[in-house]
Amino acid sequence: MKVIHAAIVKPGTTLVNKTGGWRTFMPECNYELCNGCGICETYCPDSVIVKDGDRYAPNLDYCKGCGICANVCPKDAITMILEGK
Amino acid sequence: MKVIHAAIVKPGTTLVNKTGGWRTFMPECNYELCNGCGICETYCPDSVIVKDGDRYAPNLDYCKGCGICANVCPKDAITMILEGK
Amino acid sequence: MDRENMSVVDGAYAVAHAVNVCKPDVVAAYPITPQTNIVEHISQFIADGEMDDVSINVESEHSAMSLLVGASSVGARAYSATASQGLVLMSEVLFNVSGMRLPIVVTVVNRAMSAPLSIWNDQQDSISQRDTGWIQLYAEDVQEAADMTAQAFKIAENSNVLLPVMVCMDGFILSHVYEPVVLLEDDLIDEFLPGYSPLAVLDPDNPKTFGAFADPGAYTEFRYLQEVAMKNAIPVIEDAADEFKEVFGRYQGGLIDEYMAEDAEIMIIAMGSVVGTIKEVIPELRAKGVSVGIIKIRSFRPFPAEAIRKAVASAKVIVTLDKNISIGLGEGALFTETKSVIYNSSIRTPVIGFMLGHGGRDIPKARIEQIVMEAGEVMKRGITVESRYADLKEELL
Amino acid sequence: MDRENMSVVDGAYAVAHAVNVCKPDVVAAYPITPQTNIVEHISQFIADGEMDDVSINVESEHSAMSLLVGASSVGARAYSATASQGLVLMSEVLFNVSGMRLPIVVTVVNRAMSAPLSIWNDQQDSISQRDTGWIQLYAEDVQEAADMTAQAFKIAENSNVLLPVMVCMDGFILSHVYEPVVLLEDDLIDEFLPGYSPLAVLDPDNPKTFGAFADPGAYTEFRYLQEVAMKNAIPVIEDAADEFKEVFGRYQGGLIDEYMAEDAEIMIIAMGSVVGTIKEVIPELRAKGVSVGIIKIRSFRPFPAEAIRKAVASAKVIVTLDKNISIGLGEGALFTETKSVIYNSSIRTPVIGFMLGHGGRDIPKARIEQIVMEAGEVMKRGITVESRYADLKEELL
Amino acid sequence: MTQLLAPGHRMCAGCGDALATKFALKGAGDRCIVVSPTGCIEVSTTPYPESSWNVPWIHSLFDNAGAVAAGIEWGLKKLGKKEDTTVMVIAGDGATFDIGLQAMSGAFERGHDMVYVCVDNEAYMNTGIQRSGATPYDASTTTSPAGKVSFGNPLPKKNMPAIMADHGSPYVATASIAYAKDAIRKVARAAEIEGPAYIQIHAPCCTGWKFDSSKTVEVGRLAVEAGLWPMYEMIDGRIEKAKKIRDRKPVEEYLRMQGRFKHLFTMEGGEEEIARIQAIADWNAEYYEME
Amino acid sequence: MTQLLAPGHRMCAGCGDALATKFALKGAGDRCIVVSPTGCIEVSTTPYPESSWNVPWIHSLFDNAGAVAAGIEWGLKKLGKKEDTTVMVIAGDGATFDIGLQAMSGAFERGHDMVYVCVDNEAYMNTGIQRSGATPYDASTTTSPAGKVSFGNPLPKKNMPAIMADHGSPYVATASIAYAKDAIRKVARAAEIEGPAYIQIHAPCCTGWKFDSSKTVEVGRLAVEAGLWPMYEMIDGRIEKAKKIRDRKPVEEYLRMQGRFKHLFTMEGGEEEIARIQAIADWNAEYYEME
Amino acid sequence: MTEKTIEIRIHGRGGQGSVTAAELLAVAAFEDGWYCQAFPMFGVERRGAPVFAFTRMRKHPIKLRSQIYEPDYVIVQDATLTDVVDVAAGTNAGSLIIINSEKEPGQFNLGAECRVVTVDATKIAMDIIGRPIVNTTLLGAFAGLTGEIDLGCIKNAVKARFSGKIGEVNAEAVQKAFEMAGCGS
Amino acid sequence: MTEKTIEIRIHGRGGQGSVTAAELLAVAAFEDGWYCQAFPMFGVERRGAPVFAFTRMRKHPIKLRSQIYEPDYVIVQDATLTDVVDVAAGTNAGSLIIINSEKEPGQFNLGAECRVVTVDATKIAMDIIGRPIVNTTLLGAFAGLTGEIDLGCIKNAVKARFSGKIGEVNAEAVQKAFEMAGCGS
Ligand SMILES: Cc1ncc(C[n+]2csc(CCOP(=O)(O)OP(=O)(O)O)c2C)c(N)n1
Ligand SMILES: Cc1ncc(C[n+]2csc(CCOP(=O)(O)OP(=O)(O)O)c2C)c(N)n1
Ligand code: SF4
Ligand code: SF4
Ligand code: SF4
Ligand code: SF4
Ligand code: SF4
Ligand code: SF4
Ligand SMILES: [Mg+2]
Ligand SMILES: [Mg+2]
Repeated sequence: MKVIHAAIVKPGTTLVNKTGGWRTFMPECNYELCNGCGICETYCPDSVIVKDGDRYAPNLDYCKGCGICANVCPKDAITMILEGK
Repeated sequence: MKVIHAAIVKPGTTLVNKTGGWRTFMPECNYELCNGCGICETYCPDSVIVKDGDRYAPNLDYCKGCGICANVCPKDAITMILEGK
Repeated sequence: MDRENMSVVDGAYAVAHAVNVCKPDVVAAYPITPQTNIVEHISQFIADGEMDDVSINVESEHSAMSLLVGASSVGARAYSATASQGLVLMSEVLFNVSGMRLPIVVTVVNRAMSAPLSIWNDQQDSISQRDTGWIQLYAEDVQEAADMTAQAFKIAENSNVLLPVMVCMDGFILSHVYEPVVLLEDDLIDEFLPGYSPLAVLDPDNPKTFGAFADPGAYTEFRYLQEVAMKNAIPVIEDAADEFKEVFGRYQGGLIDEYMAEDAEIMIIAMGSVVGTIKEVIPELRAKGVSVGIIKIRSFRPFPAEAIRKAVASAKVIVTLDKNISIGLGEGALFTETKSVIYNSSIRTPVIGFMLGHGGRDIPKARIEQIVMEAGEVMKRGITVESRYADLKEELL
Repeated sequence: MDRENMSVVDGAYAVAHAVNVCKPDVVAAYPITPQTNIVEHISQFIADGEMDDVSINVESEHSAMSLLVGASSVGARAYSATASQGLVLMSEVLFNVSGMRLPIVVTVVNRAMSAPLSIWNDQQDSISQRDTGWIQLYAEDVQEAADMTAQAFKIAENSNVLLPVMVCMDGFILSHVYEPVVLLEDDLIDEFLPGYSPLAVLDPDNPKTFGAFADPGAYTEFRYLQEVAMKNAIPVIEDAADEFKEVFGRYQGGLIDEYMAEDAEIMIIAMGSVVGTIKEVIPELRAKGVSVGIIKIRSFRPFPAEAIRKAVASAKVIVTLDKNISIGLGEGALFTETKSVIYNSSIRTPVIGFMLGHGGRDIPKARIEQIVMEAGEVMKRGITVESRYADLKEELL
Repeated sequence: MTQLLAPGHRMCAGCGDALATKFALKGAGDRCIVVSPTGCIEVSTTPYPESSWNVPWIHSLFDNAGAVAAGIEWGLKKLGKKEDTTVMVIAGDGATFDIGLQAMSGAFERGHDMVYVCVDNEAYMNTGIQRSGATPYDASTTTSPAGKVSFGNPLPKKNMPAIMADHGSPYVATASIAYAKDAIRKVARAAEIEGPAYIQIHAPCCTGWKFDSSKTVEVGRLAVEAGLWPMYEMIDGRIEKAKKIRDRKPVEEYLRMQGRFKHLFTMEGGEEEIARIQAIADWNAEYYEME
Repeated sequence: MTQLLAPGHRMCAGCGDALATKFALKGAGDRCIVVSPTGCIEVSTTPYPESSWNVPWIHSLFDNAGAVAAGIEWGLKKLGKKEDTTVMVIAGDGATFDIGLQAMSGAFERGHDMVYVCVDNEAYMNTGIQRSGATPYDASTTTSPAGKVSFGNPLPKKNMPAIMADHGSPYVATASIAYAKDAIRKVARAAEIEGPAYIQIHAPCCTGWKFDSSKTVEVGRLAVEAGLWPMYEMIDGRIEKAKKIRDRKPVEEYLRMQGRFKHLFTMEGGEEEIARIQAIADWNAEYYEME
Repeated sequence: MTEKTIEIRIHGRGGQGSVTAAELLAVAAFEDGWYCQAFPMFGVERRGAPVFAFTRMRKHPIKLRSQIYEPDYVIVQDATLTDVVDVAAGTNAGSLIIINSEKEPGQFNLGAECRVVTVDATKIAMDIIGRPIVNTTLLGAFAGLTGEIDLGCIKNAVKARFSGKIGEVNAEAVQKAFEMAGCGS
Repeated sequence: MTEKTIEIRIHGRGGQGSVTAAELLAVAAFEDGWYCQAFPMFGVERRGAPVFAFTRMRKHPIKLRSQIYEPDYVIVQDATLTDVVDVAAGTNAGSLIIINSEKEPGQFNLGAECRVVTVDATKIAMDIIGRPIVNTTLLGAFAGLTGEIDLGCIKNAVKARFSGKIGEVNAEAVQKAFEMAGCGS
């Protein structure tokens, strides 16, 4: 980090901050149940669910494990499981 | 004038400031026409028209000669005349 | 100090508790880190019925202080707490309060000024308000912050003073630390702090006009009387400390306090929480044969010119520490003003100014040691140094 | 100076005209006596089609300055004018602007601070903002206020500086006086003042984040760089004055200006319009054999420490004049800071501080004479004096 | 009886603000404490060591009257001295619409028991006739001057009564210095009602609007009769009792009396501008059901 | 497509503000410049030298977002660069209802073309859950705590949409993070409309309201379904299209989910308080014609 | 070239154009080869209240910034002011006070040591301008009575300030007052 | 009386009560005859983010105000933190790191020179308190492992802080952790 004349910063640079480390619970998707509706993606406050082919999957580098995706999934396809188990 | 700890002042003390000196025109009431309605008193912005018996008369120490009293008088009883003439 | 009566509480609690004990009639404050905990504690006291329902949430600091103008003008004992942006947002009102001679007490939980935004401690906020005509006291530790609160009301309300008081405590470092303190004793307060009896109040039964304007014929004299009140405050601050000692048994100094200063060749002048760290370093250095002592500034306004001139008598070099800077002068206020008040005296001791601890940069013991060592060099070699940051990270530049 | 090109206009007009010539992209101001005339003239220029429609009326000074933060951040050349309560109401934003390094220019039409309310001149307002990180220039007369406006933009926008600038002119005394001035020459401005090319702007095509917060790891360094920018401004201010002279043929000094100072034993240091009066008194006193001269401070921030140390070399006594006071220190800032910057040098000349002209109290020639005489006494008798009001009316106390 | 505002004050001859102040004090009575921000009224009534006020009065700053009043109210309550005392703000439109809006908003939100009287002379008069949020469309002020390429103030007047009503004020009213009894009654009513009441009194300013000092009341009346100054009360946010206007006068008559609108009669395009102002009056007439 | 708000930001897990920000950016698109005052969003997204923003973004202070945005708009216009750029404020309720109200009021009065999004989490969250003008009745916050003699916040929520509509805003709307499409559409519409638009997005805060981080959307939806968060649009001041609620849920269901209302279920007298809150919902249902 | 500084105080009422008069005097003086300053009394006075303004002129540049305490000339726009203001304040034997009045100087009891003259500027203004605005008119009288400033310069200043017809009639009133003052008093 | 200052760092996540733990440690230490200080890491971190808090204790009053760089003891409330934070920072050979984990100390690769112990505080807390809140529980382990503070004092601090039932179960969990730690590691 260098300090410049004013606190002006390049865009999108919090990507260095892997908030996945905050997680206690991890979302796990049962793609059997998933209908690909994308609601989980819409409501992920960290914008970490990405469409990967026709699947929606969280980027675990950043997912904080809030559990919203599991809560909003109309198919109950997502389960929150304890991290590191 | 003495200066005290804060700029706190006794009430009603602008009475020392005789704004009659501002006047160019002076209200003169024709009591023949006056009906004693008091409208002039109501609308004098300097609150200088006072009831004196059953007459309303301006206190010329303070009357600034604005002419409102003359303007609002329903009886046209008041005339503004040039001061000192 | 007597462990029996101590509780381990955080600085904010100790101050909030002291405020409660001082029985203000009106409290108005606006939240800002790191002051929030004080108002939160007060709010909880009230919600729990442990304090009169005197506090009111407002929409900005400018209004908080303005509300206190109104309250104080009807004779209420009035209190607020703020920090940084909040204090500076009040600035216009601060000038007004002192000019109206309203004895309002404010806890300033010192924090750096934006930009860049920083929620962390330094003293730029209160120092930047040093012209506003407020008495400014700085606390070294939680106990002092609490005790000073009671002293502040007493000083402010003294009829020879009638000036508002800021009690400044370092943000986080003091506000958020838990340590053993004697909570201000409710049963002793009345003896120390009588009820507030204002010289004049707004009252329909005795109408007075407050806040007339002064034309060039009188303005200077009003300002002059403020300065006189500051001069009057000098003994009043000393007395408040002495009386506090009599009643409560605690004493943290008057205008200043000295520690190992009597014979010190290297004389540190500092204020706020850094004084504690310095007081731990000094005996260690003394043990190594370094002749160092400290003058703690408790009252920055009134500035203790006379006390400083006396206290630096033995010094061969004076070191000031500033958690603030006047950008464009490049000096901290303590550095500038210390030099200023000894300039016309016979004292010619070199003064070195260090700025440190800005925006929350921590001040470890090693930093103090390094500063004292540098001062020792100056003393030995007789060279002149200008003000500088003691803790600049060159690698970031 | 060349009478041909002079017009007799009031100070506010001359400044408004200069602002127009400097082609700001955005002007936002809030009316306050005695600044109003400036914005009124600007409004009329615009209403008459003589100036681009760049000005906007806002709801407070806090918002005026905040609006300029936005405008400057997209690359606009931004200007405001204010005074007193308005300036202090902006204070939070002032810190912010300098920290964000936005080269905004503001005319401060100096006026006293309330309470008690005063619409009249002194310099408490801008002096109380000396910690905010703004460059502060003070004008002696209307011509200088106008010319300084152009210089201010040039200094502020210099990429080694990038600091906001206050051009301070005494309220009424300069803003409301009609006198002959050369209105800033439109045809020469481009040569002197290039368009503003910001280092970074808010732009959807190149998104940047402005105003990030700095934790304790970096805050100090941002502040340090502001101080560096102030140091950089020192030659830039001198250069701007020199270049201005080359282009426009007028010169009123760089950081400071000296008048009959070279050999003066009694050295006055002052700033603003009082300098003019002093310049009329000096030759009269010289004619009577009094060795007196003046150092006029043009740049108060950056404070011209080095220049002052040099310029006072010949002095046997230094006299500072302050239209401000730090209540509780009892000194004006020029007094304090002058002593401060010479303290660690070899200079030991006594410095006497006089406060005067507060809240619009007039400063006749006799007052200056009296001050110089007192200084002469001090010089002769070698006594020490502390700061005091030169024009207190004892009879009111 | 002593006048609550003593003579000797320095407001202009014929000042509408002076009338508004007089009526406000009549309405509130002598058991009131008045807060005035900086402005014509304050500056003209309290040069040290004089004061025109015969009620307790305080000036602090330009931008904080709402908060100061709140502090007085709260302080009195906490000291047990509120009882029959009315806390009244008498403030200019600039202090109300612009720089003091937030302090007032906070006070109203918190529900302090106060009467806030805005003396609306439609510009910053104290500093020499600059535009405020209350300046009507096309009025020429020194910061919204008419000029070769300008018809004056380009913005409509801010709807402050509605804004204050939306703050939950139990009583909001508009009044005019030209209708003394009505104005006095409204202030008295506001003082009686518990909670924050807001009254905006239209106060023609001969100096700023540029008409002869004798015509202050006349101009004020014409504003009402032309439909440019609707007079109504709002109880808990609902408009009640808007004053009926029988033969609504054309706005032109009102505008023509005032120097601030002179350009509308001299500049090309002025007629359309006048038509726009007439449209405002027509809208008012309909919205406030004046006819 | 890059997320306009990049991951790695430091808002709490499950943060409603993060959702509101995401939707606001979706609605406004990438040709926008965002102004954020101090608050959770600002502090969590821009620790030097990092930033989550992929659009130009500026933070100046807590109390001036409206004015900064106005300056951006005005500056862009004067530089000839406004065109397709949307100037958007994303501000907390404290910054909007309280300390930044005046700056916003001025900007709206002047008619700057901007979208002002108030992310309403009903308290000052950044500083640790203090009461704001948006805090609902009886919510416990640290400065309006429930306690032995207190039911929490004693004041009703300020009606900010109405206040902004009274400012002459052409478009005012309420939205909720629980209704993503609706919120995005409203912001997009606001961006299209010329002039100052105001959108208040309800953003449950798991930390401040004290519910599990997974329930943010659920809580938000329940506020709407219980009638405590009416969703509507106002065009030129008239309410249009309030969202219909079919089977309005009792407020109790909503309150029970949140720690900030816990005391209503434990303290004596809590039932009456809940009834009062139910009355607010009932009033909303009628006033906004939800049913 | 004289070193003397000429100092003038103009009394009037708020709204009567005292500052304009002081300004025009300065403008005229400048054209006439003087350096000059004009400034109002700095106050909060309202329309109708007594006010004053100042002009200072000198052959070399003026740096002095103080107010004027000992005027060489005093101009009184409104004779009624003499009852409420000490218009002679600071004058000395060499000063001159010019009062707009139809009365004789002797009818004023100013307690002044200096010469007092009256000019019926109101009449001139009513006759020529058609309104009782005397601030410009009195400048003509000043020129005529003192000889300090060339009449042409005053007329130029007036015409530069008021465009078209208004400028013309004002200049005419200046001329008239000049003539009357020149012979009279 | 020892001059030694004991410095403790407690790692956790925002919302897990690290500051409370530090505070309770200070309260307990004080009852046990120490002087003490407890303070949070001063930051803007949100719930879930890694945070820490400090306790400093000493037999004579503490004036020192600096942060803690070389902790004698480190308490880690959440083992997953060891992946994202250097919990061993500043420790030396004499330090002790206490991690809440069911794992063996050896399974953690902290790069620390010092002793590392694990305590399954979550299990204890779940068993006794019924919720995975481990901040109090770990204090029992601290007392047991270090012997620096009397267990009774810690239990008193916990009970003083949490009234009624909650205080009881917390104190019980403290006791349990103390016992497990005392024998175990
Ligand atoms: C912070 C601040 N800004 C500006 C001013 C200058 N000022 C004083 S009164 C005033 C105008 C008052 O206008 P208004 O409130 O409408 O009252 P009026 O004079 O018209 O009665 C202004 C701009 C000030 N005193 N303080
Ligand atoms: C002048 C000033 N006062 C107070 C603060 C402290 N402060 C910063 S953010 C904030 C609360 C923000 O609340 P809100 O706007 O609702 O946003 P939230 O954090 O809830 O998203 C406060 C009180 C400040 N930064 N500046
Ligand atoms: S919300 Fe559920 S069903 Fe829809 S995409 Fe996500 S996981 Fe699949
Ligand atoms: S748990 Fe939360 S952060 Fe993680 S993917 Fe689901 S919604 Fe996103
Ligand atoms: S002229 Fe004006 S001031 Fe005089 S009495 Fe009539 S209304 Fe009152
Ligand atoms: S208004 Fe006319 S009629 Fe009525 S009292 Fe006055 S003078 Fe008499
Ligand atoms: S300017 Fe207008 S409001 Fe002010 S005193 Fe004069 S008439 Fe009254
Ligand atoms: S405190 Fe609330 S609003 Fe702030 S980041 Fe956490 S969840 Fe979001
Ligand atoms: Mg007004
Ligand atoms: Mg919020």
